[in-house]
Amino acid sequence: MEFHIDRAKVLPKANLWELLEGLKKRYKLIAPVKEGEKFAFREISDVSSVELNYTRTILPPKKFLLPYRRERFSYDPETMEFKSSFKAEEQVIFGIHSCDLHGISILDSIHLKENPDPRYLEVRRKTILIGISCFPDEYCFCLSTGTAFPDGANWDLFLTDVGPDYFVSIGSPKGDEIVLTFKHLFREIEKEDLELYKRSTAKKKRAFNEENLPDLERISQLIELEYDSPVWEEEAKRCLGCGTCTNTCPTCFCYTSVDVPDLTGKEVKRIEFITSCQYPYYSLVAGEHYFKPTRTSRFRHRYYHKFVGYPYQIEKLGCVGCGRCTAECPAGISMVKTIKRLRGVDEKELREVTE
Amino acid sequence: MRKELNINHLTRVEGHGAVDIVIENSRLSEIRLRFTEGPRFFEFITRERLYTEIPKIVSRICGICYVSHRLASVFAVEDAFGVKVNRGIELLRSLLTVGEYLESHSLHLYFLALPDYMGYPSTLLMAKDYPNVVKRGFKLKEAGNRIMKLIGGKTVHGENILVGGFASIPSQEELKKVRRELLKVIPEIEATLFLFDGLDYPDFTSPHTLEMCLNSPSPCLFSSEVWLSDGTTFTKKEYELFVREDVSPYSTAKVSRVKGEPFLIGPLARVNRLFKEEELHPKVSEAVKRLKNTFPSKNSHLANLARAVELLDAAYRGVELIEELLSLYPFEPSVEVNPRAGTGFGVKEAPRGTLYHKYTFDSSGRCVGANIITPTAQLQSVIEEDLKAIVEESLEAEGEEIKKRAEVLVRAYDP
Amino acid sequence: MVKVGIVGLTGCSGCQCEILNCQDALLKLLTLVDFALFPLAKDGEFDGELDLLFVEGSVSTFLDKEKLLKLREKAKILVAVGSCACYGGVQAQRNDEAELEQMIREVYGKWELPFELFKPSPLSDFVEVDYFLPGCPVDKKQFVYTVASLLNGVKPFFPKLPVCHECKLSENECLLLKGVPCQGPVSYAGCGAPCTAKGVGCQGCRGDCDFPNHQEMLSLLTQRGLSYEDAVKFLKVFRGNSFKVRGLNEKGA
Amino acid sequence: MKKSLEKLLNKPLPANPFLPLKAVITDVEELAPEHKKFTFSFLEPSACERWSHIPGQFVMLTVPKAGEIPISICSSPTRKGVIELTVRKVGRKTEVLHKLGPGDLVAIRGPYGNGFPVEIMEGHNVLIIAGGLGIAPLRSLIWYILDRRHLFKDVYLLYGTRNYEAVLYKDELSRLKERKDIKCLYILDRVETPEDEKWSSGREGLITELIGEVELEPSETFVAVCGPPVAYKFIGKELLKNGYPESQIFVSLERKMECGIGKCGHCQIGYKFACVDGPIFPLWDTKNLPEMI
Ligand SMILES: Cc1cc2nc3c(=O)[nH]c(=O)nc-3n(C[C@H](O)[C@H](O)[C@H](O)COP(=O)(O)OP(=O)(O)OC[C@H]3O[C@@H](n4cnc5c(N)ncnc54)[C@H](O)[C@@H]3O)c2cc1C
Ligand code: SF4
Ligand code: SF4
Ligand code: SF4
Repeated sequence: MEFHIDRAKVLPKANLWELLEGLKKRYKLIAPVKEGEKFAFREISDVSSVELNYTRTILPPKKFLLPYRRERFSYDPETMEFKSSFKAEEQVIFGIHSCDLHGISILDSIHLKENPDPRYLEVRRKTILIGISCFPDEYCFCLSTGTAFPDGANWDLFLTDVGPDYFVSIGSPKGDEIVLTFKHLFREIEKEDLELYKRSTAKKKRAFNEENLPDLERISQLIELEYDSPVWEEEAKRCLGCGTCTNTCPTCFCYTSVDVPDLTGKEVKRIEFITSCQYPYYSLVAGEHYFKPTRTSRFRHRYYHKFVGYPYQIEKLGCVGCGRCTAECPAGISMVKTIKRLRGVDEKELREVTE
Repeated sequence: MRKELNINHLTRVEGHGAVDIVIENSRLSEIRLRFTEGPRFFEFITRERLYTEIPKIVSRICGICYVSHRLASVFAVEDAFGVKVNRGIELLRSLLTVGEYLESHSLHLYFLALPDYMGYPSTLLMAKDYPNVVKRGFKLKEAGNRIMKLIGGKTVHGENILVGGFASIPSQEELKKVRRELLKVIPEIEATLFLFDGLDYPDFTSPHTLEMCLNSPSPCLFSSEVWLSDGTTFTKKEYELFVREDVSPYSTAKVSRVKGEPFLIGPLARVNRLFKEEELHPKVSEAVKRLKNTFPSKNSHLANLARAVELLDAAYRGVELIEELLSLYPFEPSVEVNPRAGTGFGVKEAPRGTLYHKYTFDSSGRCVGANIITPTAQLQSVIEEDLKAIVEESLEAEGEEIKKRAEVLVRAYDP
Repeated sequence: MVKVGIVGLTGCSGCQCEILNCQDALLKLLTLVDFALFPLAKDGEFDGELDLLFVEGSVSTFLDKEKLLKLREKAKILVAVGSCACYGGVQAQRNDEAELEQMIREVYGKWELPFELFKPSPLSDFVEVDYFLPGCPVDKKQFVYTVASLLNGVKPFFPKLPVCHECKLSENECLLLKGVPCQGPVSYAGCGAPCTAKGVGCQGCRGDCDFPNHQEMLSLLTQRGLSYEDAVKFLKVFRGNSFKVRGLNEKGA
Repeated sequence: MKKSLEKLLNKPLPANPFLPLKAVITDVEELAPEHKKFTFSFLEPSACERWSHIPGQFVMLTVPKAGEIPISICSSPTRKGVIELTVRKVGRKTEVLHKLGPGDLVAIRGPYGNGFPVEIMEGHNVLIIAGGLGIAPLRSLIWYILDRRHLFKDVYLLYGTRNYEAVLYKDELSRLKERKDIKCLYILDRVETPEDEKWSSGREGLITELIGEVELEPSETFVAVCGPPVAYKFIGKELLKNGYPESQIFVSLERKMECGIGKCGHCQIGYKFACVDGPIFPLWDTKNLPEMI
């Protein structure tokens, strides 16, 4: 019996490089590369530098959709004529992990639903997202946030490593087009492939260590009920307020805008730069009044926004469990541990329960 | 009749200086060069600090020749701890010096000295009439800045110049780019050389008899041996035996003498030595043959031309350094440093002259004593001698003219 | 034409040098302003009113002080440029550790000097300063932005973000996590984090960010091999004149 | 791809919501020290026609060279063709604005925010409580109500300021005192000069003192409050003490804002955004929105 599904294909691993070469010829190709001990999404000039087995990049691929510093407009202060120099490029972001795809999905909700931002929409349309499967390390907790697997939400292709091949799920007509363009590199699915695919999924699930996973059941309620918990202050004591947690987060989107006049005063640029709720000025209004005056209030706000704010605004958790905020925190503050402490489960106890 | 001439603020010099001249009955009765800049207690603030902090702190002695201060202190610390760096690190340090010379010398030539000879109060104001000359000044400076930024991290006070080497080193591609840029500015430097050869320097013979610099064919290459024009050489450990410092009765800088004499240091001394010892870089030698001025010279104003000669030397050295560096890749960016109790010495040719750092550390690597002798301090007495001579030659002239001549002279030293 | 002054007190001239490195801006400015007073690059004394005055360096001598007071009277807007002018600079790092007399003795070997000195101090100890542009040296982009804003009659905007902000957004590997002492989390950004990009920890040359958490910074530094004392000294190199470990961050707790 | 996303991605590009409209300052009135009222008109006549807003809404005003600031609209939508904004000089951008005069160009986008629930308020009593600059957005509401007076039952205005000098819209508010269809109670922090005396009839103290004097049936009354952040706690407490239902008390909140349309994040109050979910919030929300007041 011939086995056939249209929504997926198989890409033998050896063919991947040719696919990347092909993509690079047609689009700006962005993919993870190794830098020092860490990884980063970069525009690729040599496909052999693409890193397939990476854990997490320092910054999420968000930076290619929402640059950290961008010009909203420039204007002539005499005539008040506004000009936008915004240009979107056709690009492929290759090698995105499931959590980051979900992160993009959250950005989609924020920038495309209410008051859609045409700039984001244009970039988003011109961006092809190709995901790749991954295995968790000690910081990942996407299993808890429900983002460990791509759920067909917003990507074009997704490659699952099934041993000798990639099982390629097709998520959009654009994804389909790519498969068609590079037909010769793909083959049809056979029954065994599907088996392997299922197995790899199960394997990823098993790779999580219970100890590293927070319990996110009714998390909004937990955060609200524990609003006055001493845990916040205890954790915040160690917080440097450096903003690394939000700057590296795939779902954080806050920015500040400033008008920058040039020397002659003939042109003013309105610049938006990414910022963080962990910075005191973030909530500063006239009269030197800080709405989040203490380190504790700023620290708590991040959790509050992720677990209460996002669900209210866009009906999704604001955290996709990528672990960046924990892995990159210079003070070693862990999101998972804070949540566990709020739940009142300390690690020793937890071990006793599981043993 | 008594005439007092005061230059309260020397302009277009990096530090703060003043000159007081007293002429009585048409005879010079008193002359003083005063450095009025506040002391910054470097020998004090380095105390109790870990050796890792030293280069960073002393970097701030001078924002124009910070590479030299940093390196001299690094040499001293490494000397104290018995650290030997690898060839790659040494070459990168030399390349940094190339950057420093390009920036410092072109800053001095184009922005501090040139207006004197072109009749403008400032190079910036020359931009309208001579845009290309001004742009060339900026371009050369920029070439030096790029090298310092690439290796050190910043154009001024780059923090990546450390005891034991560097935290990270440039890639081969980046170095190749620097080489291309250096090759591109060589014609600009040659133009500079001829520009400064053609200037109308006042006729002047400095009364000094002694000149001093490190025994090395280029200020971008390092040496621990000091050369004196009377034939003496000594090592960096003996520096304080030869160069004696005294607190000046009127200047915040200390005054130094060698064998009781004022002595010349800096570009003119260095270039004079190269000519005497016939050690000029062959390519520079070719260019220099075409100049109308000749070295060795005792005309202090020719320090400016000497700077231009050194610019050319720096560019050629830079290209050669990069070539050797590229052949060494990959190499370790730093070597291990294990502090131990002891004293170390470091000497280096800073753009304006020889520089000396000495530190003593306790066993945990904290500084317990420091001595730093800067070019400015060493230049004080020779400049004063020169001033005396030039004022005596000019006694007939108007007060303003005397002041002007004195200023141009001091500026040639770039104190 | 707008009259601009750039002068140095006691410092290394590095900031003025950095200003001279702003080639494009300077060439443009030449047609827009009159650099009435710029002793490093221009002759002539100027005694008139200045619209915009940039002062580099700390106040360490009687002469510095006189000059500063006089200039303040002439200047409509006074901008402190560089960490010496803003905080006192490296030369002020041990102000709290010794008396002036001891400092002078250690350097000059004697106490009586022909000039009057005091401990290196920031400009704001003597005059009102309108804007502060710290950094050792000052950052070129910030300088140009400040000039552009002020020429346009707008105050420049400087949120005091920590250096980590610029460091992380440049996607550098975090040095503290690699075990390298870095002051990024408590230092005022604006430099673009050039040091951490080279793998050198931030040295804190721009002073404190808003509500710095010095306590945690110190404990992180001690975990990275510095003794508590050395860690304090490390933080003090550029903030010696204002640094107090306890009590500085009441608002931050 | 999910249907919802497909739909979003396939929509035609929307107009750029950040693009403001050119407007010209037609009048500037100095209301009190540091407080000026600016009147604007759009350059494009059709934009004037199209403009409408709800009392309590705000605009993002571009102050040339300085930046954008959120400012409440203090004119009433019932008076077509003009936009009035009252601005206090507090910092970088407002300083520059205060230097502008008639004929100068600016740019405006909006209106943004939810505004007061005026339609629900119809048929009820309205109690308006203003502290200091808080009178600005409430002025819009006052005129809205007075211009459609028949739709509302009894109306009260309580207004507290530092002293007479700081009173905004002095003439206008004096005339309101004369009117029969609105009851005005004014109070000052300090009564020192004869003018102070005259303005508040000698009343000195906090605005909360006035609440007890309002003769309205609380359950039949909607309350609109705007004032400095610190005042809300006390005013809220006093209102509740007097029996006004939490769900009928509306406060206008101020936060830092950079976009006005829920993108920049600065204005978050708990899980809500002041710009799109506010700036008008029922007092009931204070229970759910930590850090609200
Ligand atoms: C919905 C809303 C309505 C407002 N209505 C009025 C009004 O009718 N009249 C009036 O005078 N003011 C009003 N404000 C406040 C006004 O926006 C700020 O005073 C103004 O933005 C300050 O700008 P600045 O540049 O002069 O001050 P800055 O120099 O930038 O700072 C002064 C202070 O204002 C704060 N601030 C800066 N930017 C903003 C911002 N975008 N939003 C809020 N605070 C900011 C700063 O944190 C700082 O504490 C309103 C604010 C909001 C959010
Ligand atoms: S909150 Fe932390 S773990 Fe969650 S998505 Fe953001 S960076 Fe990742
Ligand atoms: S390297 Fe330093 S500045 Fe950069 S993120 Fe880490 S702690 Fe912050
Ligand atoms: S990273 Fe730190 S030391 Fe380096 S320039 Fe910036 S503030 Fe100064």
